[in-house]
Amino acid sequence: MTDWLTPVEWEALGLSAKVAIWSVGLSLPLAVATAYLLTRVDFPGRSVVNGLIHLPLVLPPVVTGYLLLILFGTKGPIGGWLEDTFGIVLAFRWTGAVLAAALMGFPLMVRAIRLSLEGIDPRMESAARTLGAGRAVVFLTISLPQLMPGIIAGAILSFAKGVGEFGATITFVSNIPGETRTLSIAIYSFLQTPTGDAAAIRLTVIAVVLSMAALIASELLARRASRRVKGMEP
Amino acid sequence: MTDWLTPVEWEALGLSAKVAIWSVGLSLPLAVATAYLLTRVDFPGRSVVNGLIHLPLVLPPVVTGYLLLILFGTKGPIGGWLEDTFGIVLAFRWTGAVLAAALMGFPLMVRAIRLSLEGIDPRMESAARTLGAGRAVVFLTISLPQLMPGIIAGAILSFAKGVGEFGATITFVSNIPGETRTLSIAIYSFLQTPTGDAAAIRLTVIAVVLSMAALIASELLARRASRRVKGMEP
Amino acid sequence: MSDAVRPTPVEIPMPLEIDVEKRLGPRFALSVRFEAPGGVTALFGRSGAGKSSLVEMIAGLMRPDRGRIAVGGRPLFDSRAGIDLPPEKRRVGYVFQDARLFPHMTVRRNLLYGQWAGGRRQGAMTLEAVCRLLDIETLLDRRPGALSGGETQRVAIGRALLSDPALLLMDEPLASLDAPRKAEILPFLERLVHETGLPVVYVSHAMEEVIRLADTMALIDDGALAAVGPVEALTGRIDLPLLTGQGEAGAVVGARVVAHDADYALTTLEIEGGGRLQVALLSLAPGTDLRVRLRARDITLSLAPPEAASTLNVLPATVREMARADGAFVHVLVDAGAPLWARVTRLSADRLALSPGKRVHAIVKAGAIDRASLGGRTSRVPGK
Amino acid sequence: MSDAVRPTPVEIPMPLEIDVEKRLGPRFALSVRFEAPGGVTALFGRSGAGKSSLVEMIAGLMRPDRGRIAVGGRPLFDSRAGIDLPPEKRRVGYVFQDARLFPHMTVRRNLLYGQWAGGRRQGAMTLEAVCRLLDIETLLDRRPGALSGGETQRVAIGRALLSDPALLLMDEPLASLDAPRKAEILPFLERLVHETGLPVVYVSHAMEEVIRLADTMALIDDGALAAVGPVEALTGRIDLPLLTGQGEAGAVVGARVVAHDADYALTTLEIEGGGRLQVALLSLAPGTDLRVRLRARDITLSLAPPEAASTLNVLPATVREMARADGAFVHVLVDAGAPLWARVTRLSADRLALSPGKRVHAIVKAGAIDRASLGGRTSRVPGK
Amino acid sequence: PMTVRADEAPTLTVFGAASLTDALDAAVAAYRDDHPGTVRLVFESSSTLARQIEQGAPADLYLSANPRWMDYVAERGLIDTESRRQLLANSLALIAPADREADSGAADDDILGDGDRLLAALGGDGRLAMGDPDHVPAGIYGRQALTSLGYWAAIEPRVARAANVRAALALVARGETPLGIVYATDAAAEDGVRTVAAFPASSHPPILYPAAITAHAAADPARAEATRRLLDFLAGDEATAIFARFGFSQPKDAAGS
Ligand SMILES: Nc1ncnc2c1ncn2[C@@H]1O[C@H](COP(=O)(O)OP(=O)(O)OP(=O)(O)O)[C@@H](O)[C@H]1O
Ligand SMILES: Nc1ncnc2c1ncn2[C@@H]1O[C@H](COP(=O)(O)OP(=O)(O)OP(=O)(O)O)[C@@H](O)[C@H]1O
Ligand SMILES: [Mg+2]
Ligand SMILES: [Mg+2]
Repeated sequence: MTDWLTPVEWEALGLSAKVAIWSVGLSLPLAVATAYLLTRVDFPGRSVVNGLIHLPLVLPPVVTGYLLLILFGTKGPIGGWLEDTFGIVLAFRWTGAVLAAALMGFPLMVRAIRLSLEGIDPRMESAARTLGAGRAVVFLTISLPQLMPGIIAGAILSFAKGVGEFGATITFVSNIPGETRTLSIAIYSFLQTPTGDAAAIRLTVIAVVLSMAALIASELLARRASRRVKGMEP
Repeated sequence: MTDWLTPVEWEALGLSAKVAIWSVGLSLPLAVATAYLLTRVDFPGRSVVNGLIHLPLVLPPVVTGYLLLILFGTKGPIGGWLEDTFGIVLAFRWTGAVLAAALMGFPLMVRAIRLSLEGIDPRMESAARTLGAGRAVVFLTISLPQLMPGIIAGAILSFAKGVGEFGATITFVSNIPGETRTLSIAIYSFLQTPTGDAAAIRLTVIAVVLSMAALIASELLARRASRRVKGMEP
Repeated sequence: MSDAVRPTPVEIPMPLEIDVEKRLGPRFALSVRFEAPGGVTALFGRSGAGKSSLVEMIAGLMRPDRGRIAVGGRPLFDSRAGIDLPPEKRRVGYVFQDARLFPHMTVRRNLLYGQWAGGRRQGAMTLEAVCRLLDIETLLDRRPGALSGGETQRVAIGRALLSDPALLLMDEPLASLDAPRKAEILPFLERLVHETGLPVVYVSHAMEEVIRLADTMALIDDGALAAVGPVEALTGRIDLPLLTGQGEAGAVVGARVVAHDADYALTTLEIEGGGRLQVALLSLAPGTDLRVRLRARDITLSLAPPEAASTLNVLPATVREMARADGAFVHVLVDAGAPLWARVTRLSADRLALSPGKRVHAIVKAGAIDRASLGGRTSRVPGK
Repeated sequence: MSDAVRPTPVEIPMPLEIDVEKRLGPRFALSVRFEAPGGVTALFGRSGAGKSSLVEMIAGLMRPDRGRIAVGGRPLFDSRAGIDLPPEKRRVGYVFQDARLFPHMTVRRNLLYGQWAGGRRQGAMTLEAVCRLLDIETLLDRRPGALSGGETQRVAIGRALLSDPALLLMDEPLASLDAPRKAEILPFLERLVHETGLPVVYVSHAMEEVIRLADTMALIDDGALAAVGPVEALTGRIDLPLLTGQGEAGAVVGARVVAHDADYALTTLEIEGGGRLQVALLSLAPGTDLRVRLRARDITLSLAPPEAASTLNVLPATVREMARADGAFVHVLVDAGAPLWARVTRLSADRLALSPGKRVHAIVKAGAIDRASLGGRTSRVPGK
Repeated sequence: PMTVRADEAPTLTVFGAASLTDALDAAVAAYRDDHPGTVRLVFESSSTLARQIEQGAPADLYLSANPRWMDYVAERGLIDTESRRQLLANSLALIAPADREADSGAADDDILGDGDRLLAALGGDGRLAMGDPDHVPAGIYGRQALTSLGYWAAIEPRVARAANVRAALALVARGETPLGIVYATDAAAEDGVRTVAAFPASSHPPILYPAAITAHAAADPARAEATRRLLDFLAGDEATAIFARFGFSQPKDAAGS
């Protein structure tokens, strides 16, 4: 059963899945909040925030990785503070890989959610408010369910990005077997060695299968969510 | 006026802009068509197509670059055919960088457009058909304008990705000054030398400014488009 | 009924054939089959009966499970012959129950969409004429988002009218319009329909509108056809309270304009059978045929002709039939040349000893016959 | 008018104060100021007059540029005092002109949203009662997407009713419902309103509904208040054709149930001034006060009392005033104890030589007074 | 020196230049056979590894493909300079796709002697694949070699600058470029290419792989001790033989020739 993969490959697969899932899970609420802020609230510095969010997309991943390393490394200002205060270490740990993946996927997620958010009919929200629901409850019961297609699309983009990310990750948390050596990094490493092609191809196939599974699941969810949002019978 | 950048930097900036704009421009119609197919038409192999589109996101860019090299290189099956038939050469040309950027941005674009497409009210389309408009005209006059928020979001994501892309690009078309040496590749090169930090930072700032300009323009467009789609007064 | 009053089927250019079956949900299926001789066909029935679904099938937006839909002999759908014209080929002008204006276009663009994108000709009406009729000139450059309910509905009507339809489908087009506005639009529709012979399928819950416009009425109940026939026949049937709630039943009789009295602003009509009625002045030439609806509740029966009363219209009549209506009232069918229904209390019926064969006088107030009860009917353009 | 027939302002628990100004577009501004003594306040006016906008401001969904809105003395908005309660704090039950059901929830969830998410109490009505009233039990597990127009509207009404409102805002709630359905829902609303004293703002283009439900009527014309007052007063004003098109004008008089005649299914009413009318049996206890609308077009004037005719209601009266209505007709105000309007042709008026002071008989058919003309009015629960 | 018990032995982390991957894997496998403790191998470009060490990466031993990045960390006090030594050496090779015969039979042996010949071998529009001479070590050596051979200026416009030496190798192996410059070790490992000519060692500075114990390891005596043992092993005969199998030579050979 487990034979088709070597332990090292299993390790990379598991790590990739773990990193991608955590990064999606952790960044999702933040992405929803950010999208909401950017779409609905007119605060000063909005375009700066918007720009910052898109940075990981614009910059070569290596640059993002270096920035992470400088800020979140054990000697970095934020990394040092996190370690002193909460004992959280990101540099050269899988948690750092989660941070890198989350950051790289963040603009994709925020964009998708914003698109859905812009499509929401504000008349439904005002109807809910006349029925006694405050802003927060309206958001949870009316807006959020209608955001589902965007959230699912954002999550799958971010998950795929999390699986595929390596530039920022390898720069930030390096390529440490069992800790930060995700599928992508492993594939990259194998490509760097003269004899690694076969292994690289194997791992590539695994990465593709993993992402396809997530993709198909998300498509089903998204279709159901979109039918619901349109008020169609289930 | 032109002093703040060296000629080499200007060259990289211009090339990045050229590559990003061409990649967005060329992939947009294809992305719209693909999104339409995936959302509205139930053809066999739909999930395969969907999966293929997401591949560039899932795979480490270097792998994508290798695949491009294998398929679109002068010795590759598609590259050879393109050269023989149309005289189009992609390998080591900026056109190849366009292909790489377009491919990497494609899943982002398709997703954004799909999200908008799923939000379109089919009742408007049927109303248009009773007024005599055939499927194609309905698409152009009813669906497409309502797709604008998604198209703009997809375009900006793809543009940003085009500016930031380097893994697949450098692997596919290498780093040829004036031809394929985009900002990202230049930044990467500088980061690889112990003394290159200052130049890397300069170029990073340029890339950020370029993308921010595009971003702000797109935000304005998107806001107008979204107001239009909602039927609000201009 | 004389041919002069009701045009014969030969004159009617665009008969409508409907025969559809469609399952809509686990609990609801539609199965309706009827033919209407053209003109205006009203679909009447309770909420959820299946009227809108039927209209959508005619428009080609919903596909029947099986059946046939044809207009003027031209099949739009025929499951056996494998015909299913796409909506854009059916040349219908559809006023949707929910308007469906295009949000991203100005009102003007919406109105002209049929001509601009649908390749429809200019048709019988100009933009200016439609705007004037519907009072939407000032809205032309606005977008639909912030229009009021009635404005939205008026633009939707205009859009359908301007698409040069060969068949007009109107699903409660006047539902959220004020009475004066209705009073402007109805005569226009009436004229349009009668001058061009354009067949119309009209869904409405308002009896006045149906009386006024419709030639044929199809009663839909829970997905099935409950009754179909000429409006005159159906509105005269007091066994169909479904139709009207109550108090709206009555007879529709053919009539002809005989004379005008300019001083008193009165028009004299001669109804079938020769009886005469005086009504408020009509701008119809003498000799014009029209349809008068006399509601049962507006007719008083008297044994002696009334004296010194403010009623002008007294028709000698004979009681034909007594039908119990509800607790207090009895519907009495009298023959005044034309058959008329009167709704009187049982107490009065007993006091007057009404029974079949009894000679009475049917008293109709001139004021009770207002424009809403008059179905215009001018000579039709045959063919087209 | 006696206090027994119209409750005095003291008895009315929830007066409504409206004083708002709002610019909506380059061409349209709303500026309306009136007070209503509570009960049902009808907003009447042509399409685009600003009715829905006014209702949105009461609900807190649109912010007036300045002004004050208060219900029962409780300010919902006051630009000077800086008060602007958010919509969820206003405890309104809003039936939107465009329904606005939540597409992603089942009908049941929609109905219970106020209780489930809005923290509203169960209120006066249970889900079962509302479903039965609106006949939507079978829809409970469906989603709103494929509901018919009328079904959608009924669910929207149910949702507002179930949110335990302190003020009900209804924007054309019955517009796309069939007559029988309206006939079921109207008496219910009537009872609800009169039993609980719940203030209601009601927008409608249908005169019957307004007559039936409303205590106060505010006429909005192009963003401004054209007239406001008790329904009786406004519907009696024949200078407001805006109201009704034509033919709907008439008097509304207070009346009291005197006796029932079970055999003939008739109820005898005593109107103000002591005149008696026989109408179809009402299920109201003797002594109950109510409101009867006598449309001008349903009243015949005669010099002699009619003999051997099917009319039961003859009221001796004196002509007070002659007002020209339109070409053929003249409106005659007669005093039959209560003031009544009769609409007669000029020809008849001349023949009868009608002029102020002349003694006449006003003849009202029992059948002309149907349920739609009776505004129920039972003793109100004071306070609440 | 087997006094340290396995469970007490610190886990060592080796930061190695990517081009060492296979060879170092094999050498460390041999080390593990008779030494306690765990050794983790982390491969990346020398530059990235250097910056990560600068940011506090838990590396114990750094093997750079390039003295410049070793200098970079040395300047910042991140290594125990005492322990720095030249561990390995490499050489450059001119390669061509294995399946392609050289355009002219005469080319092969002294193709490097003449820039025109090299250009001719590239054909009308062929390129010379090599690591980016701006930053990739193999590319830098390649440029130095061609410069000293006297025709860099002529060749430069025809260079396809790859992101790393493996990418250059792949370009040649795929037949995208008719020629390329890579390390001899890479040329030996890839079946898709054949070596056309070896660059004379004199044409470029010696290609050296310096190694050093990091300051992080040096700070902890036990860790420093264990790391030193590993470094000694890698410099020892057994490891040298293994490295030789992968085409690496010893620095003294490179320096001596
Ligand atoms: N944002 C806006 N810009 C311009 N005009 C507006 C705007 N919002 C509303 N209006 C106009 O204000 C007027 C009042 O609208 P409202 O919806 O209140 O009308 P209404 O009385 O409810 O009409 P109906 O009976 O047709 O529903 C309309 O003419 C509408 O077009
Ligand atoms: N997809 C569906 N699933 C289940 N029931 C459906 C579906 N589509 C329509 N129906 C039901 O079919 C019935 C007919 O709907 P339709 O819209 O034709 O009614 P209608 O006669 O136009 O009513 P109204 O006067 O209220 O507009 C309704 O009861 C509706 O709920
Ligand atoms: Mg309907
Ligand atoms: Mg309105």
